[in-house]
Amino acid sequence: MSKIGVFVCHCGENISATVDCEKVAETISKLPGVALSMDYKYMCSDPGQTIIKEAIKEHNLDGVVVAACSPRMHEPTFRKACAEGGLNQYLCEMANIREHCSWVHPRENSTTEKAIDIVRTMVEKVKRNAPLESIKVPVTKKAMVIGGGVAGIQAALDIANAGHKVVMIERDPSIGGHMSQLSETFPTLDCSQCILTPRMVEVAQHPNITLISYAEVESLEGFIGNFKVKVRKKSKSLDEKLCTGCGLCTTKCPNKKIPNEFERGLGFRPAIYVPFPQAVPNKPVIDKKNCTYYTKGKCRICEKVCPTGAIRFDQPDEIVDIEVGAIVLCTGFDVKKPDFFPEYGYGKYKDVIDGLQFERLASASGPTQGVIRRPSDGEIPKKVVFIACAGSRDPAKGIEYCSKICCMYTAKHAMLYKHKVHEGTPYVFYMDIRAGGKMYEEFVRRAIVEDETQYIRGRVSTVYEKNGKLIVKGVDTLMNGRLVEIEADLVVLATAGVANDGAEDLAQKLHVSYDSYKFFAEAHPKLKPVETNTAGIFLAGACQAPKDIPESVAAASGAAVKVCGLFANNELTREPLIAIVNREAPPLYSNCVGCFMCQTVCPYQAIEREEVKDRSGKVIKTLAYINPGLCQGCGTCVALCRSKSIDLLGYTNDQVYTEVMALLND
Amino acid sequence: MNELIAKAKYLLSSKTVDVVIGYGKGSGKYARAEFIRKLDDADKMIYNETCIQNLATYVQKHEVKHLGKIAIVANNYTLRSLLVLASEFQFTEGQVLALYITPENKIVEMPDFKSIEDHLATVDTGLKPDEKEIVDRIEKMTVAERWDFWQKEFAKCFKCFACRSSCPLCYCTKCMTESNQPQWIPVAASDLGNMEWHIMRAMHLAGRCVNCGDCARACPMDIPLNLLTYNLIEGIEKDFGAKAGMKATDISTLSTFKPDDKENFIK
Amino acid sequence: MKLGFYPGCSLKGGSPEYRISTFNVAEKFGVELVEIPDWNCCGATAAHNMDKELSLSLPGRILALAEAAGLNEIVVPCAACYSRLTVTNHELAEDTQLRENISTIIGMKYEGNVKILNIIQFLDKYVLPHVEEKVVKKFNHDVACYYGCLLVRPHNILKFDREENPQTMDNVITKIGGNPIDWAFKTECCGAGLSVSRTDLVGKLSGKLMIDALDRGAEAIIVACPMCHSNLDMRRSAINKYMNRESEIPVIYITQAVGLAIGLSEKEVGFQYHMVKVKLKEKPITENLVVKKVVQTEPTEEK
Amino acid sequence: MAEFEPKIVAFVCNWCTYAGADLTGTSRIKYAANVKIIRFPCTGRIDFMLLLKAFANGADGIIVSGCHPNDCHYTYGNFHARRRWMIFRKLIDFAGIDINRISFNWVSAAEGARWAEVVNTTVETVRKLGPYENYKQVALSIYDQEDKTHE
Amino acid sequence: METEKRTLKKSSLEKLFNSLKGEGKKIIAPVKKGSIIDFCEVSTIQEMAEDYLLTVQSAKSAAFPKIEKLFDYVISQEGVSTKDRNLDSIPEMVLFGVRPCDAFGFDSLSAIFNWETKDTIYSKRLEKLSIISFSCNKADAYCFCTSVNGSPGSIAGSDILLTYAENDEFLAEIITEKGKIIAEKSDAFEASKDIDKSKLLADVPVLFDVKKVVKNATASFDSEIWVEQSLRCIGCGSCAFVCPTCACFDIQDESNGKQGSRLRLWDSCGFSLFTIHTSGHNPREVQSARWRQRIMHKFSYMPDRLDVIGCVGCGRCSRACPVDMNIKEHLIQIAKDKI
Repeated sequence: MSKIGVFVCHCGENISATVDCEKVAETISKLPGVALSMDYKYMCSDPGQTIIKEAIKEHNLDGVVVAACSPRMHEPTFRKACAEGGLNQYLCEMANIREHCSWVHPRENSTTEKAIDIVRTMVEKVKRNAPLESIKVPVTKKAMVIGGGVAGIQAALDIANAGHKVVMIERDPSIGGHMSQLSETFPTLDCSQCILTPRMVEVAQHPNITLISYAEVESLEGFIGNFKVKVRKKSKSLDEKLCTGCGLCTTKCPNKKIPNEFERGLGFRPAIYVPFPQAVPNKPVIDKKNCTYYTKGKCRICEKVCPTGAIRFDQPDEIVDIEVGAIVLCTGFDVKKPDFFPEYGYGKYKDVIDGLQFERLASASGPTQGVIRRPSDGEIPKKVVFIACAGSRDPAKGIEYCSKICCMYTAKHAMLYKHKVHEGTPYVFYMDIRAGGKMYEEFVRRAIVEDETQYIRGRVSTVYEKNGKLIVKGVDTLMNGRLVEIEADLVVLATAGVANDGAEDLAQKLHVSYDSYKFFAEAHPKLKPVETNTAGIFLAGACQAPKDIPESVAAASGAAVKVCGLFANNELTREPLIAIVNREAPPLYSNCVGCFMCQTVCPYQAIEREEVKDRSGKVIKTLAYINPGLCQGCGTCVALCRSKSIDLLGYTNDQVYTEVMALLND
Repeated sequence: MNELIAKAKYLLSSKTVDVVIGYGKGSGKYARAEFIRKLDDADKMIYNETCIQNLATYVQKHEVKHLGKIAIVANNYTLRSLLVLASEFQFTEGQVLALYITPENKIVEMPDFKSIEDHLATVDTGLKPDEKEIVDRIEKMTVAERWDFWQKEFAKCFKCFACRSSCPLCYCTKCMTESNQPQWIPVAASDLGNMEWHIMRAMHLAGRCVNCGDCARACPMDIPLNLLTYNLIEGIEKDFGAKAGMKATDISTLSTFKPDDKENFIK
Repeated sequence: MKLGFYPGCSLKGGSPEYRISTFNVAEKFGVELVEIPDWNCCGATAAHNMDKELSLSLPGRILALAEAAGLNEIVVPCAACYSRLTVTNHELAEDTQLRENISTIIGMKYEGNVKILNIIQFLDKYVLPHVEEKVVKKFNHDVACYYGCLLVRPHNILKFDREENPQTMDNVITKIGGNPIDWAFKTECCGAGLSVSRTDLVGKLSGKLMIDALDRGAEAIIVACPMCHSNLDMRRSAINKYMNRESEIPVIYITQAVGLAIGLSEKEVGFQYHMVKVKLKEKPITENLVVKKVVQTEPTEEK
Repeated sequence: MAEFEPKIVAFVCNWCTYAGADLTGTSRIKYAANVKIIRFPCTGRIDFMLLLKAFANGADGIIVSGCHPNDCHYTYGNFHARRRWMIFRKLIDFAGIDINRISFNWVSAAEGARWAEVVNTTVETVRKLGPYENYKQVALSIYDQEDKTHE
Repeated sequence: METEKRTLKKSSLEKLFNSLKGEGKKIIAPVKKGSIIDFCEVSTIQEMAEDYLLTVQSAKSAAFPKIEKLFDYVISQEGVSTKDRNLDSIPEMVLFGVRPCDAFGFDSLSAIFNWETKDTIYSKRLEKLSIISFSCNKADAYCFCTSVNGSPGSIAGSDILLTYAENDEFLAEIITEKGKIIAEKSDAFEASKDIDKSKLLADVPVLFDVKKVVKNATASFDSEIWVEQSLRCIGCGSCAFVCPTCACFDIQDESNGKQGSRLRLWDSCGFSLFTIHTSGHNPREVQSARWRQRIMHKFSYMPDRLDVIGCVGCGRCSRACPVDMNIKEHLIQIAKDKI
């Protein structure tokens, strides 16, 4: 009979508050095959783990069940402990009596009963666990960074400086991301471009970094250490080797009235363009949608003027295969298009703009050379109303979460405006001021005190235009809800930060999970903030949730370290929880009859054909074989296999069947 | 009939095939399978309405396989079974020569998958009205009535597995019901054992069954097993527009999916 | 097609034109409105400030009656009644304990199977789908759609349209060939609560919105609430006093507008009951007015 | 007598619903204790026989739940599962098994509250349906084989 | 005891039946079940099938049911504790209206079950079983009892044999003590008349010399004939399961992981995995070997070791066979001098 050790954790009060842990341990101790059953305050603590290690030796256990929190939380911890105790780590299972029991049920017998059922089930399972050895797979020591914003740049540089090759993929013609659009940054008010541009150049020049701009990920195959990424290099209609970036074409292009994305539509650009002066790479692309040649079939002026003849109208998109060992996702965020807020009149009134547009107005390199002029008539606004939480923290119309950065940049905007228009008055409508961060609160104070920004605590109900003025109608909750109406010249909406469009699509391509707001989901909110559920793919920056620059950079360095850690070994060990096809003595060789219906269900093309030959080399039987390197252990083939010749280690038929039995037969 | 005998003789004498699987007179109401290897045995061969056993079953049989190249007298069910087997890599093109007999008793040689596929494309392979009718009848019952209906039927079963053995598509060397770690299905012909066995079998035939009806005919206790799979065939054709055994390259319904499969019960 | 109908006090009393037009429009579209038998006061506006149980029991009884009468969808034209009934429906669905208390109080069971439609929802569901083929005379006027406070609030309970910038009524108007103007007071308060006690305040509040409507060239104000109507219509003198100018623009129920468009006579929509006489001048139909793009509001239910 | 407490087994995938149920826990959202969870790597792994086995061992109801379409950690597992369930439901319904006792759901790792809701509604439905007696009888008949010949 | 002849009016058949019922015996008789006739428990004689030749299944399950519980067990930390089968729970049973071949079948079954050691459960069932059989007054093409030492009027194995005569009478032969007691208790029987039984029986021609079958089968283990005959066989178990003398069984545990029962279940030598070893080696790898086993067992091993032939010529296997393996034909072939 097997010798199972069961360790019931109180998790302080977390479990014992509603589950009678002693009773659980006591009941379980009576089960056949249970050599030891005990409870303890904190199993995951050092002493707790030591107890397990000792018990394994003392009772020479051949299986361990830790009844505590979710295996998604501490399975690794306890498997490691068992290994140190001299027990194969895959002979250790966790019974989740916290998340699935003590936390969701009141203190009643039924709760303890349920806990007992859960533990008993795992005991029965672990009896059928087999010792497994982890799989070793080689690692391609080359990383891919997707997204060239500040996070991507940081991650790429850190990895590259550690001596590893990096491929950076950027969707737009230039790297730089939103940070390159910013005028000045809080809380120091130093010029965004000035600190970012050098790093952009560094990326371009770094020997270990290959920059592929104007490109997107097509598909992803493989697994940690061995990814195969298909990348679509969108046609720039340009031979980059020949192009010197002289910019003649951009000046000569006849079609100059195209709203400039970089300027958030506040300025114009030609059809062949470099998004902004400091762009990296500083070479133009042709915007096919607006190019006269592509749309009307004649023009080709750029081609004529180009001194090096670098223009290639017939250049197709190119698909390149890149093999990498790890991927860092830094695709950043977007601001919610404010037109979802019709009562604020964005899109209806020219002088209602969003935060990023204000950044451009305030930027020395912006459309107004840094003079704050309102879009409608270029007048310098005397009264500017900044509306914070335009969409954030608003379940009804917007999104439920706090976009985090708005409080700070709104304060910054107010300041910048006041610094540029001394006689003007900035107003800020806010719910709460969330200025958590080094020097942040002080910064906001400065905006209020030194720069005389009128902070009004309350929501704006509507903005409407009346004889040339924008009437901002709101309420001042600190003046016991008195209605306020401000006749503003310019209204700036601090619109919510949301996931980038295409984030969902990319997540699905890369098989990473994402939350209900389409932000990429980290593997663990606290302990694995830069990992994803997909091994080998990491997160940095605002693609995970709205983040300010320092946070993004910190996360990027964090992710970079994870990548370097992965690259520190020549091969990495993978969990051996994979599917196998059974083998038997002749004449059967295997229960597999080679119908290969499993082949089509495998998402990883892991199922191959293996031929059984006799001595003469004649094929006797063709069987399925599962490539342990490719199999990810989803088990879809296992459930499909009619003859039950495939089984999934760690979730074998015998184990799951027994779980059902044990769970129900108390 | 003489034409058939002549054809068989020719195929054997010309060494085109080593055995012709056909029908001979049976001792009961159905004709029996005959394995013609010698020329004069060919005279045993008959073809008439009593010849309904799906001979494709024998293509998978060890001893028969080892007789060499096979010619097999086939009706539409046989042909479809062959294609399913082919799509599951159970034999390769050219190993089996199908001798399809038209309603006018003409013999059509179908040496390759293409010829079989082309032919099947032209015939009505849907459920017959009477088959539909009985399926509908059961679907119209209340759940409780259906339960009783099937429990009564299953109770008769003593697990001789004639249904399995007679089915051309039940060719696993070790059936799931024989796997005993875990013992998925009770070995006993108990109420549970029987129900689980028949549901399991039907499920394993989902998207593969060509409704030849041999399982029901084979059952010594006359359990209408074919109804289980008939019912599925309807559903699968409706939900996925799939029909088993129409192409040798088909991927069976359960081994594939469409992202937009219409389902209305998953909340 | 048979729907339940809850008139409430105003449609029985002060606003016959609203009732008449609603019934006549419904009839044109083959909808029979069945008055809930033995209905009682909905408890607006006083009850919910005084006594929660009372404020839930009154509408609770109405709902229970409707359910008992097998009317599982009821039309409630009065915005106040609509608000009360919907809030009650919501609260009783949320809290089974509360539901039991209320049913013991009113001495009837309520299973929560009654769906409540405000007038816009009603038009949207039963009228708009076929309205285009029924329109005989395009309602070709620039009008200010005035929703008032209760029709769209509180959003998290009503889940109907947007609190600050609703579009559904504009949508109806567009469908019948009208041109809803863009203005700023769609959901501002008209002062109904103080209609009797502080007519001066009514004058001010309603006046403000009247001014904006006039300035933006509205020929009429379209309403879906008897209180709004009575304030803007009956209290016109007070309003004009506040604005110190004479305004003649009529206040029209959405159902009346639809009625006119589908060819009901002025009598059939009950213009005779208006204080400010309804005089709408004919305008030549220019296409751009008729085919105005409908602003779709994003559905909030998903949230 | 005390109210009937249905036994319910939940077959869930590790990446979405199991994680979702964890979130229910971390958010301390309470739900009925009748449900016990069995964890699978993916809904694709869930063998249809396990559902029958659950009933045979006395389950009164079953929850099957995994990632929403397109969210499968293994890309397609849930799609394959979905087909399997479409067919399986039709089959067992035809065989007279009460499909109202099986609730299929997509519950993502972010839908902690939804998991609680799924559990509670299923428990309520099954409680209304009562114990799955006729299945239990069939399942247990094997044990009273004192004399079952000729019936 | 000496078989005594009596007569039984058809009208008093019910009287006999009811007196058995009255004793609380469980009465098993042929019953029409949809399209088939099979043995079922009946409470009134009217439930009995009117006019039948043979049931699909044999009567063997009266003593050798398809599922026989041997004992129960419980697994605990201390180990496994077993609870023996309570034999008293086995009911008094009557096989009413079986055919002589069925009755005859129990001889060979007993020979196997009580070979060397006595099988308690089987014997208990048999001991509590009374057999009232009806002679065959008709037969079909599958019948060949006369070729295997049986006859349509054989008294072997029966307690009472009833043979239908004209004028609504049965010639009743009371064969055993059991029979005698039944007869007396019922007092449905009347004094014997002089009836020529042989005239009343179906005519079943003798088709082969069974001694030859035994001799040839034994002599030709390696003959090609087994392959020839079994090419058609698809290896199901229907023949074995309907056979009155097939006694192969399988021992299986049915358990929920904590407790369970050990069961004896029908098995068939026709199944491909019947003889498979844990190693994967299968002594009877192909169907021909399994077919040979079936014939040899009945016509060589059993005569050799138990002095009985494992066949009563009821022809059930041939009727049940989905692919028309007709044992009669095969035996005729084997009985030929040269095989």
